[in-house]
Amino acid sequence: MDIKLWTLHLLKVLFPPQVLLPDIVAIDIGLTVATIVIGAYLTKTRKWGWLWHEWLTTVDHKKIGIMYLIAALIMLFRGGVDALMIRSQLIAPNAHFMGAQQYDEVFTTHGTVMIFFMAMPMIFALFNATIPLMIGARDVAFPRLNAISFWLFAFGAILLNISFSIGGSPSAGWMSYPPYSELLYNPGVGENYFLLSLQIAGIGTIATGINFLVTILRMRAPGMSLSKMPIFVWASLITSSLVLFAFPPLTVALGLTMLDRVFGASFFTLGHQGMPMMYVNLFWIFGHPEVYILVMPAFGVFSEVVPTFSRKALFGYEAMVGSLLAISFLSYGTWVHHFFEMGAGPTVNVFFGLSTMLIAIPTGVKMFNWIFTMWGGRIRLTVPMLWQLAFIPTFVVGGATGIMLAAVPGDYQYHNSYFLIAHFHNVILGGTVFGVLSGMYYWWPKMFGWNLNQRQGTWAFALFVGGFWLTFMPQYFLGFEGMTRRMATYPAGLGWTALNVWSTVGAFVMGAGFVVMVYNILWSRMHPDWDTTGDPWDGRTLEWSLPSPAPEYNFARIPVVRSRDEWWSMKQEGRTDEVKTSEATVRPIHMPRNTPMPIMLAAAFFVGAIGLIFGWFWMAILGGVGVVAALAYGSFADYSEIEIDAKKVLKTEAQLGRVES
Amino acid sequence: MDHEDRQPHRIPTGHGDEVELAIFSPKMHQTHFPSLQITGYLLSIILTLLAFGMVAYHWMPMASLIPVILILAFIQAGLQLGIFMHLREGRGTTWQIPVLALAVSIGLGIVGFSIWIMMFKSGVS
Amino acid sequence: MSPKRRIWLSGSLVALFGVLAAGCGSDYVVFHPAGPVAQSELNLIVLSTIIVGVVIVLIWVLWAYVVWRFRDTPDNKAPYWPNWNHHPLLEVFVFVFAIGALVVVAIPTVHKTYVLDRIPARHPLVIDVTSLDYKWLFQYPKQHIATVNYFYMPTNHPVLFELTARSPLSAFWAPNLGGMEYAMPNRVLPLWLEATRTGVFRGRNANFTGIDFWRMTFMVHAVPNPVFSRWVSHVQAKRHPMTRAAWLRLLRPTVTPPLQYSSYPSWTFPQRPTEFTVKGLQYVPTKKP
Amino acid sequence: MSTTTTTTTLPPEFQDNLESIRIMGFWVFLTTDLVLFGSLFAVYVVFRSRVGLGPTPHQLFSMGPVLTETLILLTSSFTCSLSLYSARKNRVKGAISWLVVTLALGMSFVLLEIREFTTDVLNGHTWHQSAFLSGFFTLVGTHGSHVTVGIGWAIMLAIQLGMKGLTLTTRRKLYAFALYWHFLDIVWIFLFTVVYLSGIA
Ligand code: HEA
Ligand code: HEA
Ligand code: CUA
Ligand SMILES: [Cu+2]
Repeated sequence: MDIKLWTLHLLKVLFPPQVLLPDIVAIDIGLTVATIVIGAYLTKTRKWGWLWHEWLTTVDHKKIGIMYLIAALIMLFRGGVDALMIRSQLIAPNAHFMGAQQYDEVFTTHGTVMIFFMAMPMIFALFNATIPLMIGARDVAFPRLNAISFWLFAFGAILLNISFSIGGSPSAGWMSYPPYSELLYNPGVGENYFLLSLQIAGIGTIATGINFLVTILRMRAPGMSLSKMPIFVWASLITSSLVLFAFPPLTVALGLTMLDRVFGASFFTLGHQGMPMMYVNLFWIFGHPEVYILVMPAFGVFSEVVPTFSRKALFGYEAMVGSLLAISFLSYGTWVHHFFEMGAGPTVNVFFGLSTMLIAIPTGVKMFNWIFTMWGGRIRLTVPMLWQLAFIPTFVVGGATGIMLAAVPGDYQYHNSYFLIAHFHNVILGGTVFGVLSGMYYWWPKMFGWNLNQRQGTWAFALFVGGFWLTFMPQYFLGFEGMTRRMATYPAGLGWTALNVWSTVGAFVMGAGFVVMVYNILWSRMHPDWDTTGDPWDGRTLEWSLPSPAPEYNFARIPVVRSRDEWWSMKQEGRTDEVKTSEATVRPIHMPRNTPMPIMLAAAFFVGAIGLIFGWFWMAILGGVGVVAALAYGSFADYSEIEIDAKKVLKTEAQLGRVES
Repeated sequence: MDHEDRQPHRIPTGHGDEVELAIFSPKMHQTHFPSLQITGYLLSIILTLLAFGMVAYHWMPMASLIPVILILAFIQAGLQLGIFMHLREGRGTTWQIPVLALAVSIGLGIVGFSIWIMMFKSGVS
Repeated sequence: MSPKRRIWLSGSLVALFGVLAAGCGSDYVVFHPAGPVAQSELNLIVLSTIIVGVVIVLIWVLWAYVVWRFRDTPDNKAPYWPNWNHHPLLEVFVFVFAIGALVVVAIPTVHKTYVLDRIPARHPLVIDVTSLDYKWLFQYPKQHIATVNYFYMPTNHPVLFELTARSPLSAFWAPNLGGMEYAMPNRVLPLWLEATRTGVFRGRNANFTGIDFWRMTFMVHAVPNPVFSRWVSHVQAKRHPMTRAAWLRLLRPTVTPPLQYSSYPSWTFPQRPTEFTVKGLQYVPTKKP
Repeated sequence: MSTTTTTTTLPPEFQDNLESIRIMGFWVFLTTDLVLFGSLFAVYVVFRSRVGLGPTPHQLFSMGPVLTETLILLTSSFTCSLSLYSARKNRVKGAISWLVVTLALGMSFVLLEIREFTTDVLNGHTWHQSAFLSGFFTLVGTHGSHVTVGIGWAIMLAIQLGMKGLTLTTRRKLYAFALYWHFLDIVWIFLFTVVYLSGIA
């Protein structure tokens, strides 16, 4: 009865006790039902072909941007549910809402999902949706690689998200320090899921970094010299360069841990003179630039939103660019502030403490410049602008507490306490999340062709921001009361309860804000307010010179750029006809052809990763062969293109009313 | 991806960086005999053997040995970059030069700072 | 929501937390130092809070004023300068302002970091601390006694803790006495603290190590010197020595009540700060290349 | 605004804007790979003295085979540059033959390295034994696997050159491959210096 034993064993590996908790089983059933319903719907309406040809194999940056956005919103929901579970557990002392093991899994997934699978794709959604339009290009430099990036991210996200129902979730925290994450202390497959999902998504992220760096450096429209680029493009360029050099150390840190766990090496182990601190070091060489990767695109968004809704030029363009460069440069040299407590000695700590503080200068320059941009303008309180307005007072608090953390002896008391938790939610939500949401509302009409309802958007905004303050301000004080992070629960009598109650209430208010936001999107989809002008906000940069959504090839005629806010100048100087095509100037356009190679490559990575996670080496090899096969196929297929002939271009443009008579 | 772009000799107008960043304008070299390559090869062999000899036959006091062989390695890397990798070839602006410089400084920074940080302080009785 | 209401709202929130914090009961461990290290850290915390408070208030006021003054209403009389985008003086002011604020925080930071690192010359009491899975082991190399999850220390006498771990990376934190330091495997790290008043203080592991991490606490009893000596002789006389079996029990991942041992084998703590490794139960020295 | 001067000396892979952009993308990829190796070097140098109860670098390394490996790799770098040189002179045959020579040298390099590793492992020095050995095998092994990938790539490239001749695309691919191969040579120079030479010094 070999087969039977083997099957039993397999079932036990795939479904260990911790994935058989009633709530997880309920979620599993829900997901299965949802999958079946969606599948049935697609079959009934015969939309499989549409899905495959229009989306799964697409290399169009605009569609990839939309897919990133949808995935990011789903992940915000997932991470948000985790957050609400955390807060529910912490509302009262000695709570048993979840067991300790499950709590550990929940905060680990919360952190990992939010950083890697919510914030990063949200940023890439904005990059994809806007960068080529803003620089006057027809696509990114490497469209196929762009699709590969997306699918690697998507399969990485799937990998992390199936862990809770198959085999068990990671539970070592989002930075997963060894030796706790080593086999000796963490024998399940959860940690392997963590390592491999981040590794796969990380490869995709590096590829995105390369792609946008080259796109921005090489594909700008004629005349758009570096000093005429919109600030969001600058922010994206610098973010891409940070990605390039921050992710390889993460790749190494994760890879070495995997070698320890799966192949018996001794890098960070307790025995054999392993050195766990080296992991910590490598992780933060990545981790600190990472937090600026998260926030710089938001800075870029704000630098577009503020001038648009103040109807005024950006204050101090050069200083804005210079400060972005300075922040990115400095951010490589501050990572030790995450482990001042490791005993590296006062000189090391002082060096990194001071380098951290220096970042306040360029950041402060930006804060003041945004305010000065509004000075002498006319501020319209649209939803994107509201998010920006909430950002300034929020982020300054988070940044200021960052400076407190950088004061080394102070950090000896704050480290790993709720003060730290409050700091980083303060900057991540106040900076990154407010920023990407601002950007989402700002570019939504450009991406989809219809506007989001403003009144509902304002409600979502108010609930989210109000809930934010209520959630995270008490946590600073919890830190001073000695509450450390990652406590599955806490005893009564330490005075922690009252503040925790406030914090939990706030989290649910934020949850309500998120629900309103989703309602806002669905309602606006059902009652579309079409954007027929292509320029709903009276914008300043080139993307607003295009119809919403932009045609497949973006620009029928590549504009020649003369000034910083080119579209604004065109409107001011009455040159708007420059974006129109005519029979005389129209040319056939070459666009890259859709290809199934990216999704197949990513699927092969996925299969290989499953093999490594469960230690089924035949499967890992199978995945490896798949990867090589997909790459070889891609190499021989080269970059195939389709030609959109001039007549068709002219027809499309005529329908959009963009042909000169 | 424009049609006009596919035709040689009709390179479209640049975006203007070429003026701002003239120091990064490309240099192409073309010779009739691969003399440059051969020189590079010979030099790299010599440098390798030199470093090896220093270590194997103790031509140097220990203290200065490691810095010297490291310097030799950097020289050799420079040769590879300049001669074999045509570092200064490109079109428009040779962006690879600043990007590479950034990468090299970050790579060296990671190594150097890691050593410094991981020395720890002493002070245990 | 109108900007005015938002200002009002955030203002009242701040006031609310002010009230919450002003009580400042004994719960705020960081605000109630019991020794020079914690005191000096608190001073820096207060100073940096004031400085960043000034920055925060300045930005908030400026922000609120601008949003109100330049709002887009038809009857707004404020000037409209669509092309105003440079002002050298303002830009210089921002720089100077930020640098000035930073210098005020930076100078004491540098100073204190060095001072706190220097162990006072008076012969400190040495306590060897090992973080084990979900418990803390304290060993007194001079007195040869060992305790679990609690320890006594004399007041007005510096104590040198030597921290290591036979468990995942942990952090030793007794907030009333001073800030934390990691206890890590394969390395012994020094940390000195001192109590200037008597009392029983709570300490805990501040770095996540697993499911029972949140229960990994210890108690610090700061007592006058004579009481300390009496306690030491009591433990020496009345308790059992730590045997191999007891050590094995300690290594198991469990939470235990406080324990005491009259003595312990020397191989239960590494005899050198570096260049050792675990082999079976013991610490052994490694080769030097 | 300005226009780039068009010179006829521009090699074909740069005359096409898109292909030149792809070359630039490959350069950027190499810089990230450089930082990856930088991180591995950092791990190695920090772990160098953490030999636990295993062998020290001095006890482990033998110089003879390593010097041979180095000379082989240097030579392959040279032949690789000749392949590119031939391509620029529009000699397909020359390009392919020099590529095949490069490939053969690469293979012998990998084989020698595998032999070195097997000897160590058979002597009981697996990477389980100490942090130093983990760092050593991983750093050198990562370079070795890069070379292996390069060999696979070179094979496909040779086939494509044979099938399609010197088109814009195959020229660009050959140039990118040459960049990759020389880059690996640079990494090896540092491996040779930092790992082996300073290990026995
Ligand atoms: C978007 C993400 C983001 C951003 C932008 C920041 C920004 C900053 N962070 Fe934060 N940080 C995180 C995300 C972020 N951080 C995360 C996720 C962690 C914890 C991870 C974990 O452990 O899980 C963390 C942890 C963290 C620590 C480690 C604490 C510890 O573990 O003990 C420190 C210590 O120095 C720190 C400092 C700073 C500083 C000085 C800034 C500065 O950049 C802030 C600069 C901004 C301002 C200062 C405001 C504006 C400036 C002015 C108005 C000018 C004048 C101001 C002054 C002179 C004060 N952060
Ligand atoms: C981008 C990053 C990001 C974001 C946006 C958030 C958002 C939130 N975080 Fe998160 N957090 C992290 C990154 C982030 N966090 C990280 C990195 C950690 C460290 C993890 C670690 O220690 O390893 C952490 C840890 C962390 C902790 C500490 C846990 C611990 O140490 O024990 C807490 C506790 O309060 C918390 C709370 C919250 C809350 C309330 C939100 C809110 O903003 C969430 C907003 C809520 C929603 C968006 C809800 C949406 C969903 C619904 C409305 C669903 C309702 C419907 C049903 C239930 C069916 N977070
Ligand atoms: Cu984040 Cu350093
Ligand atoms: Cu940081």
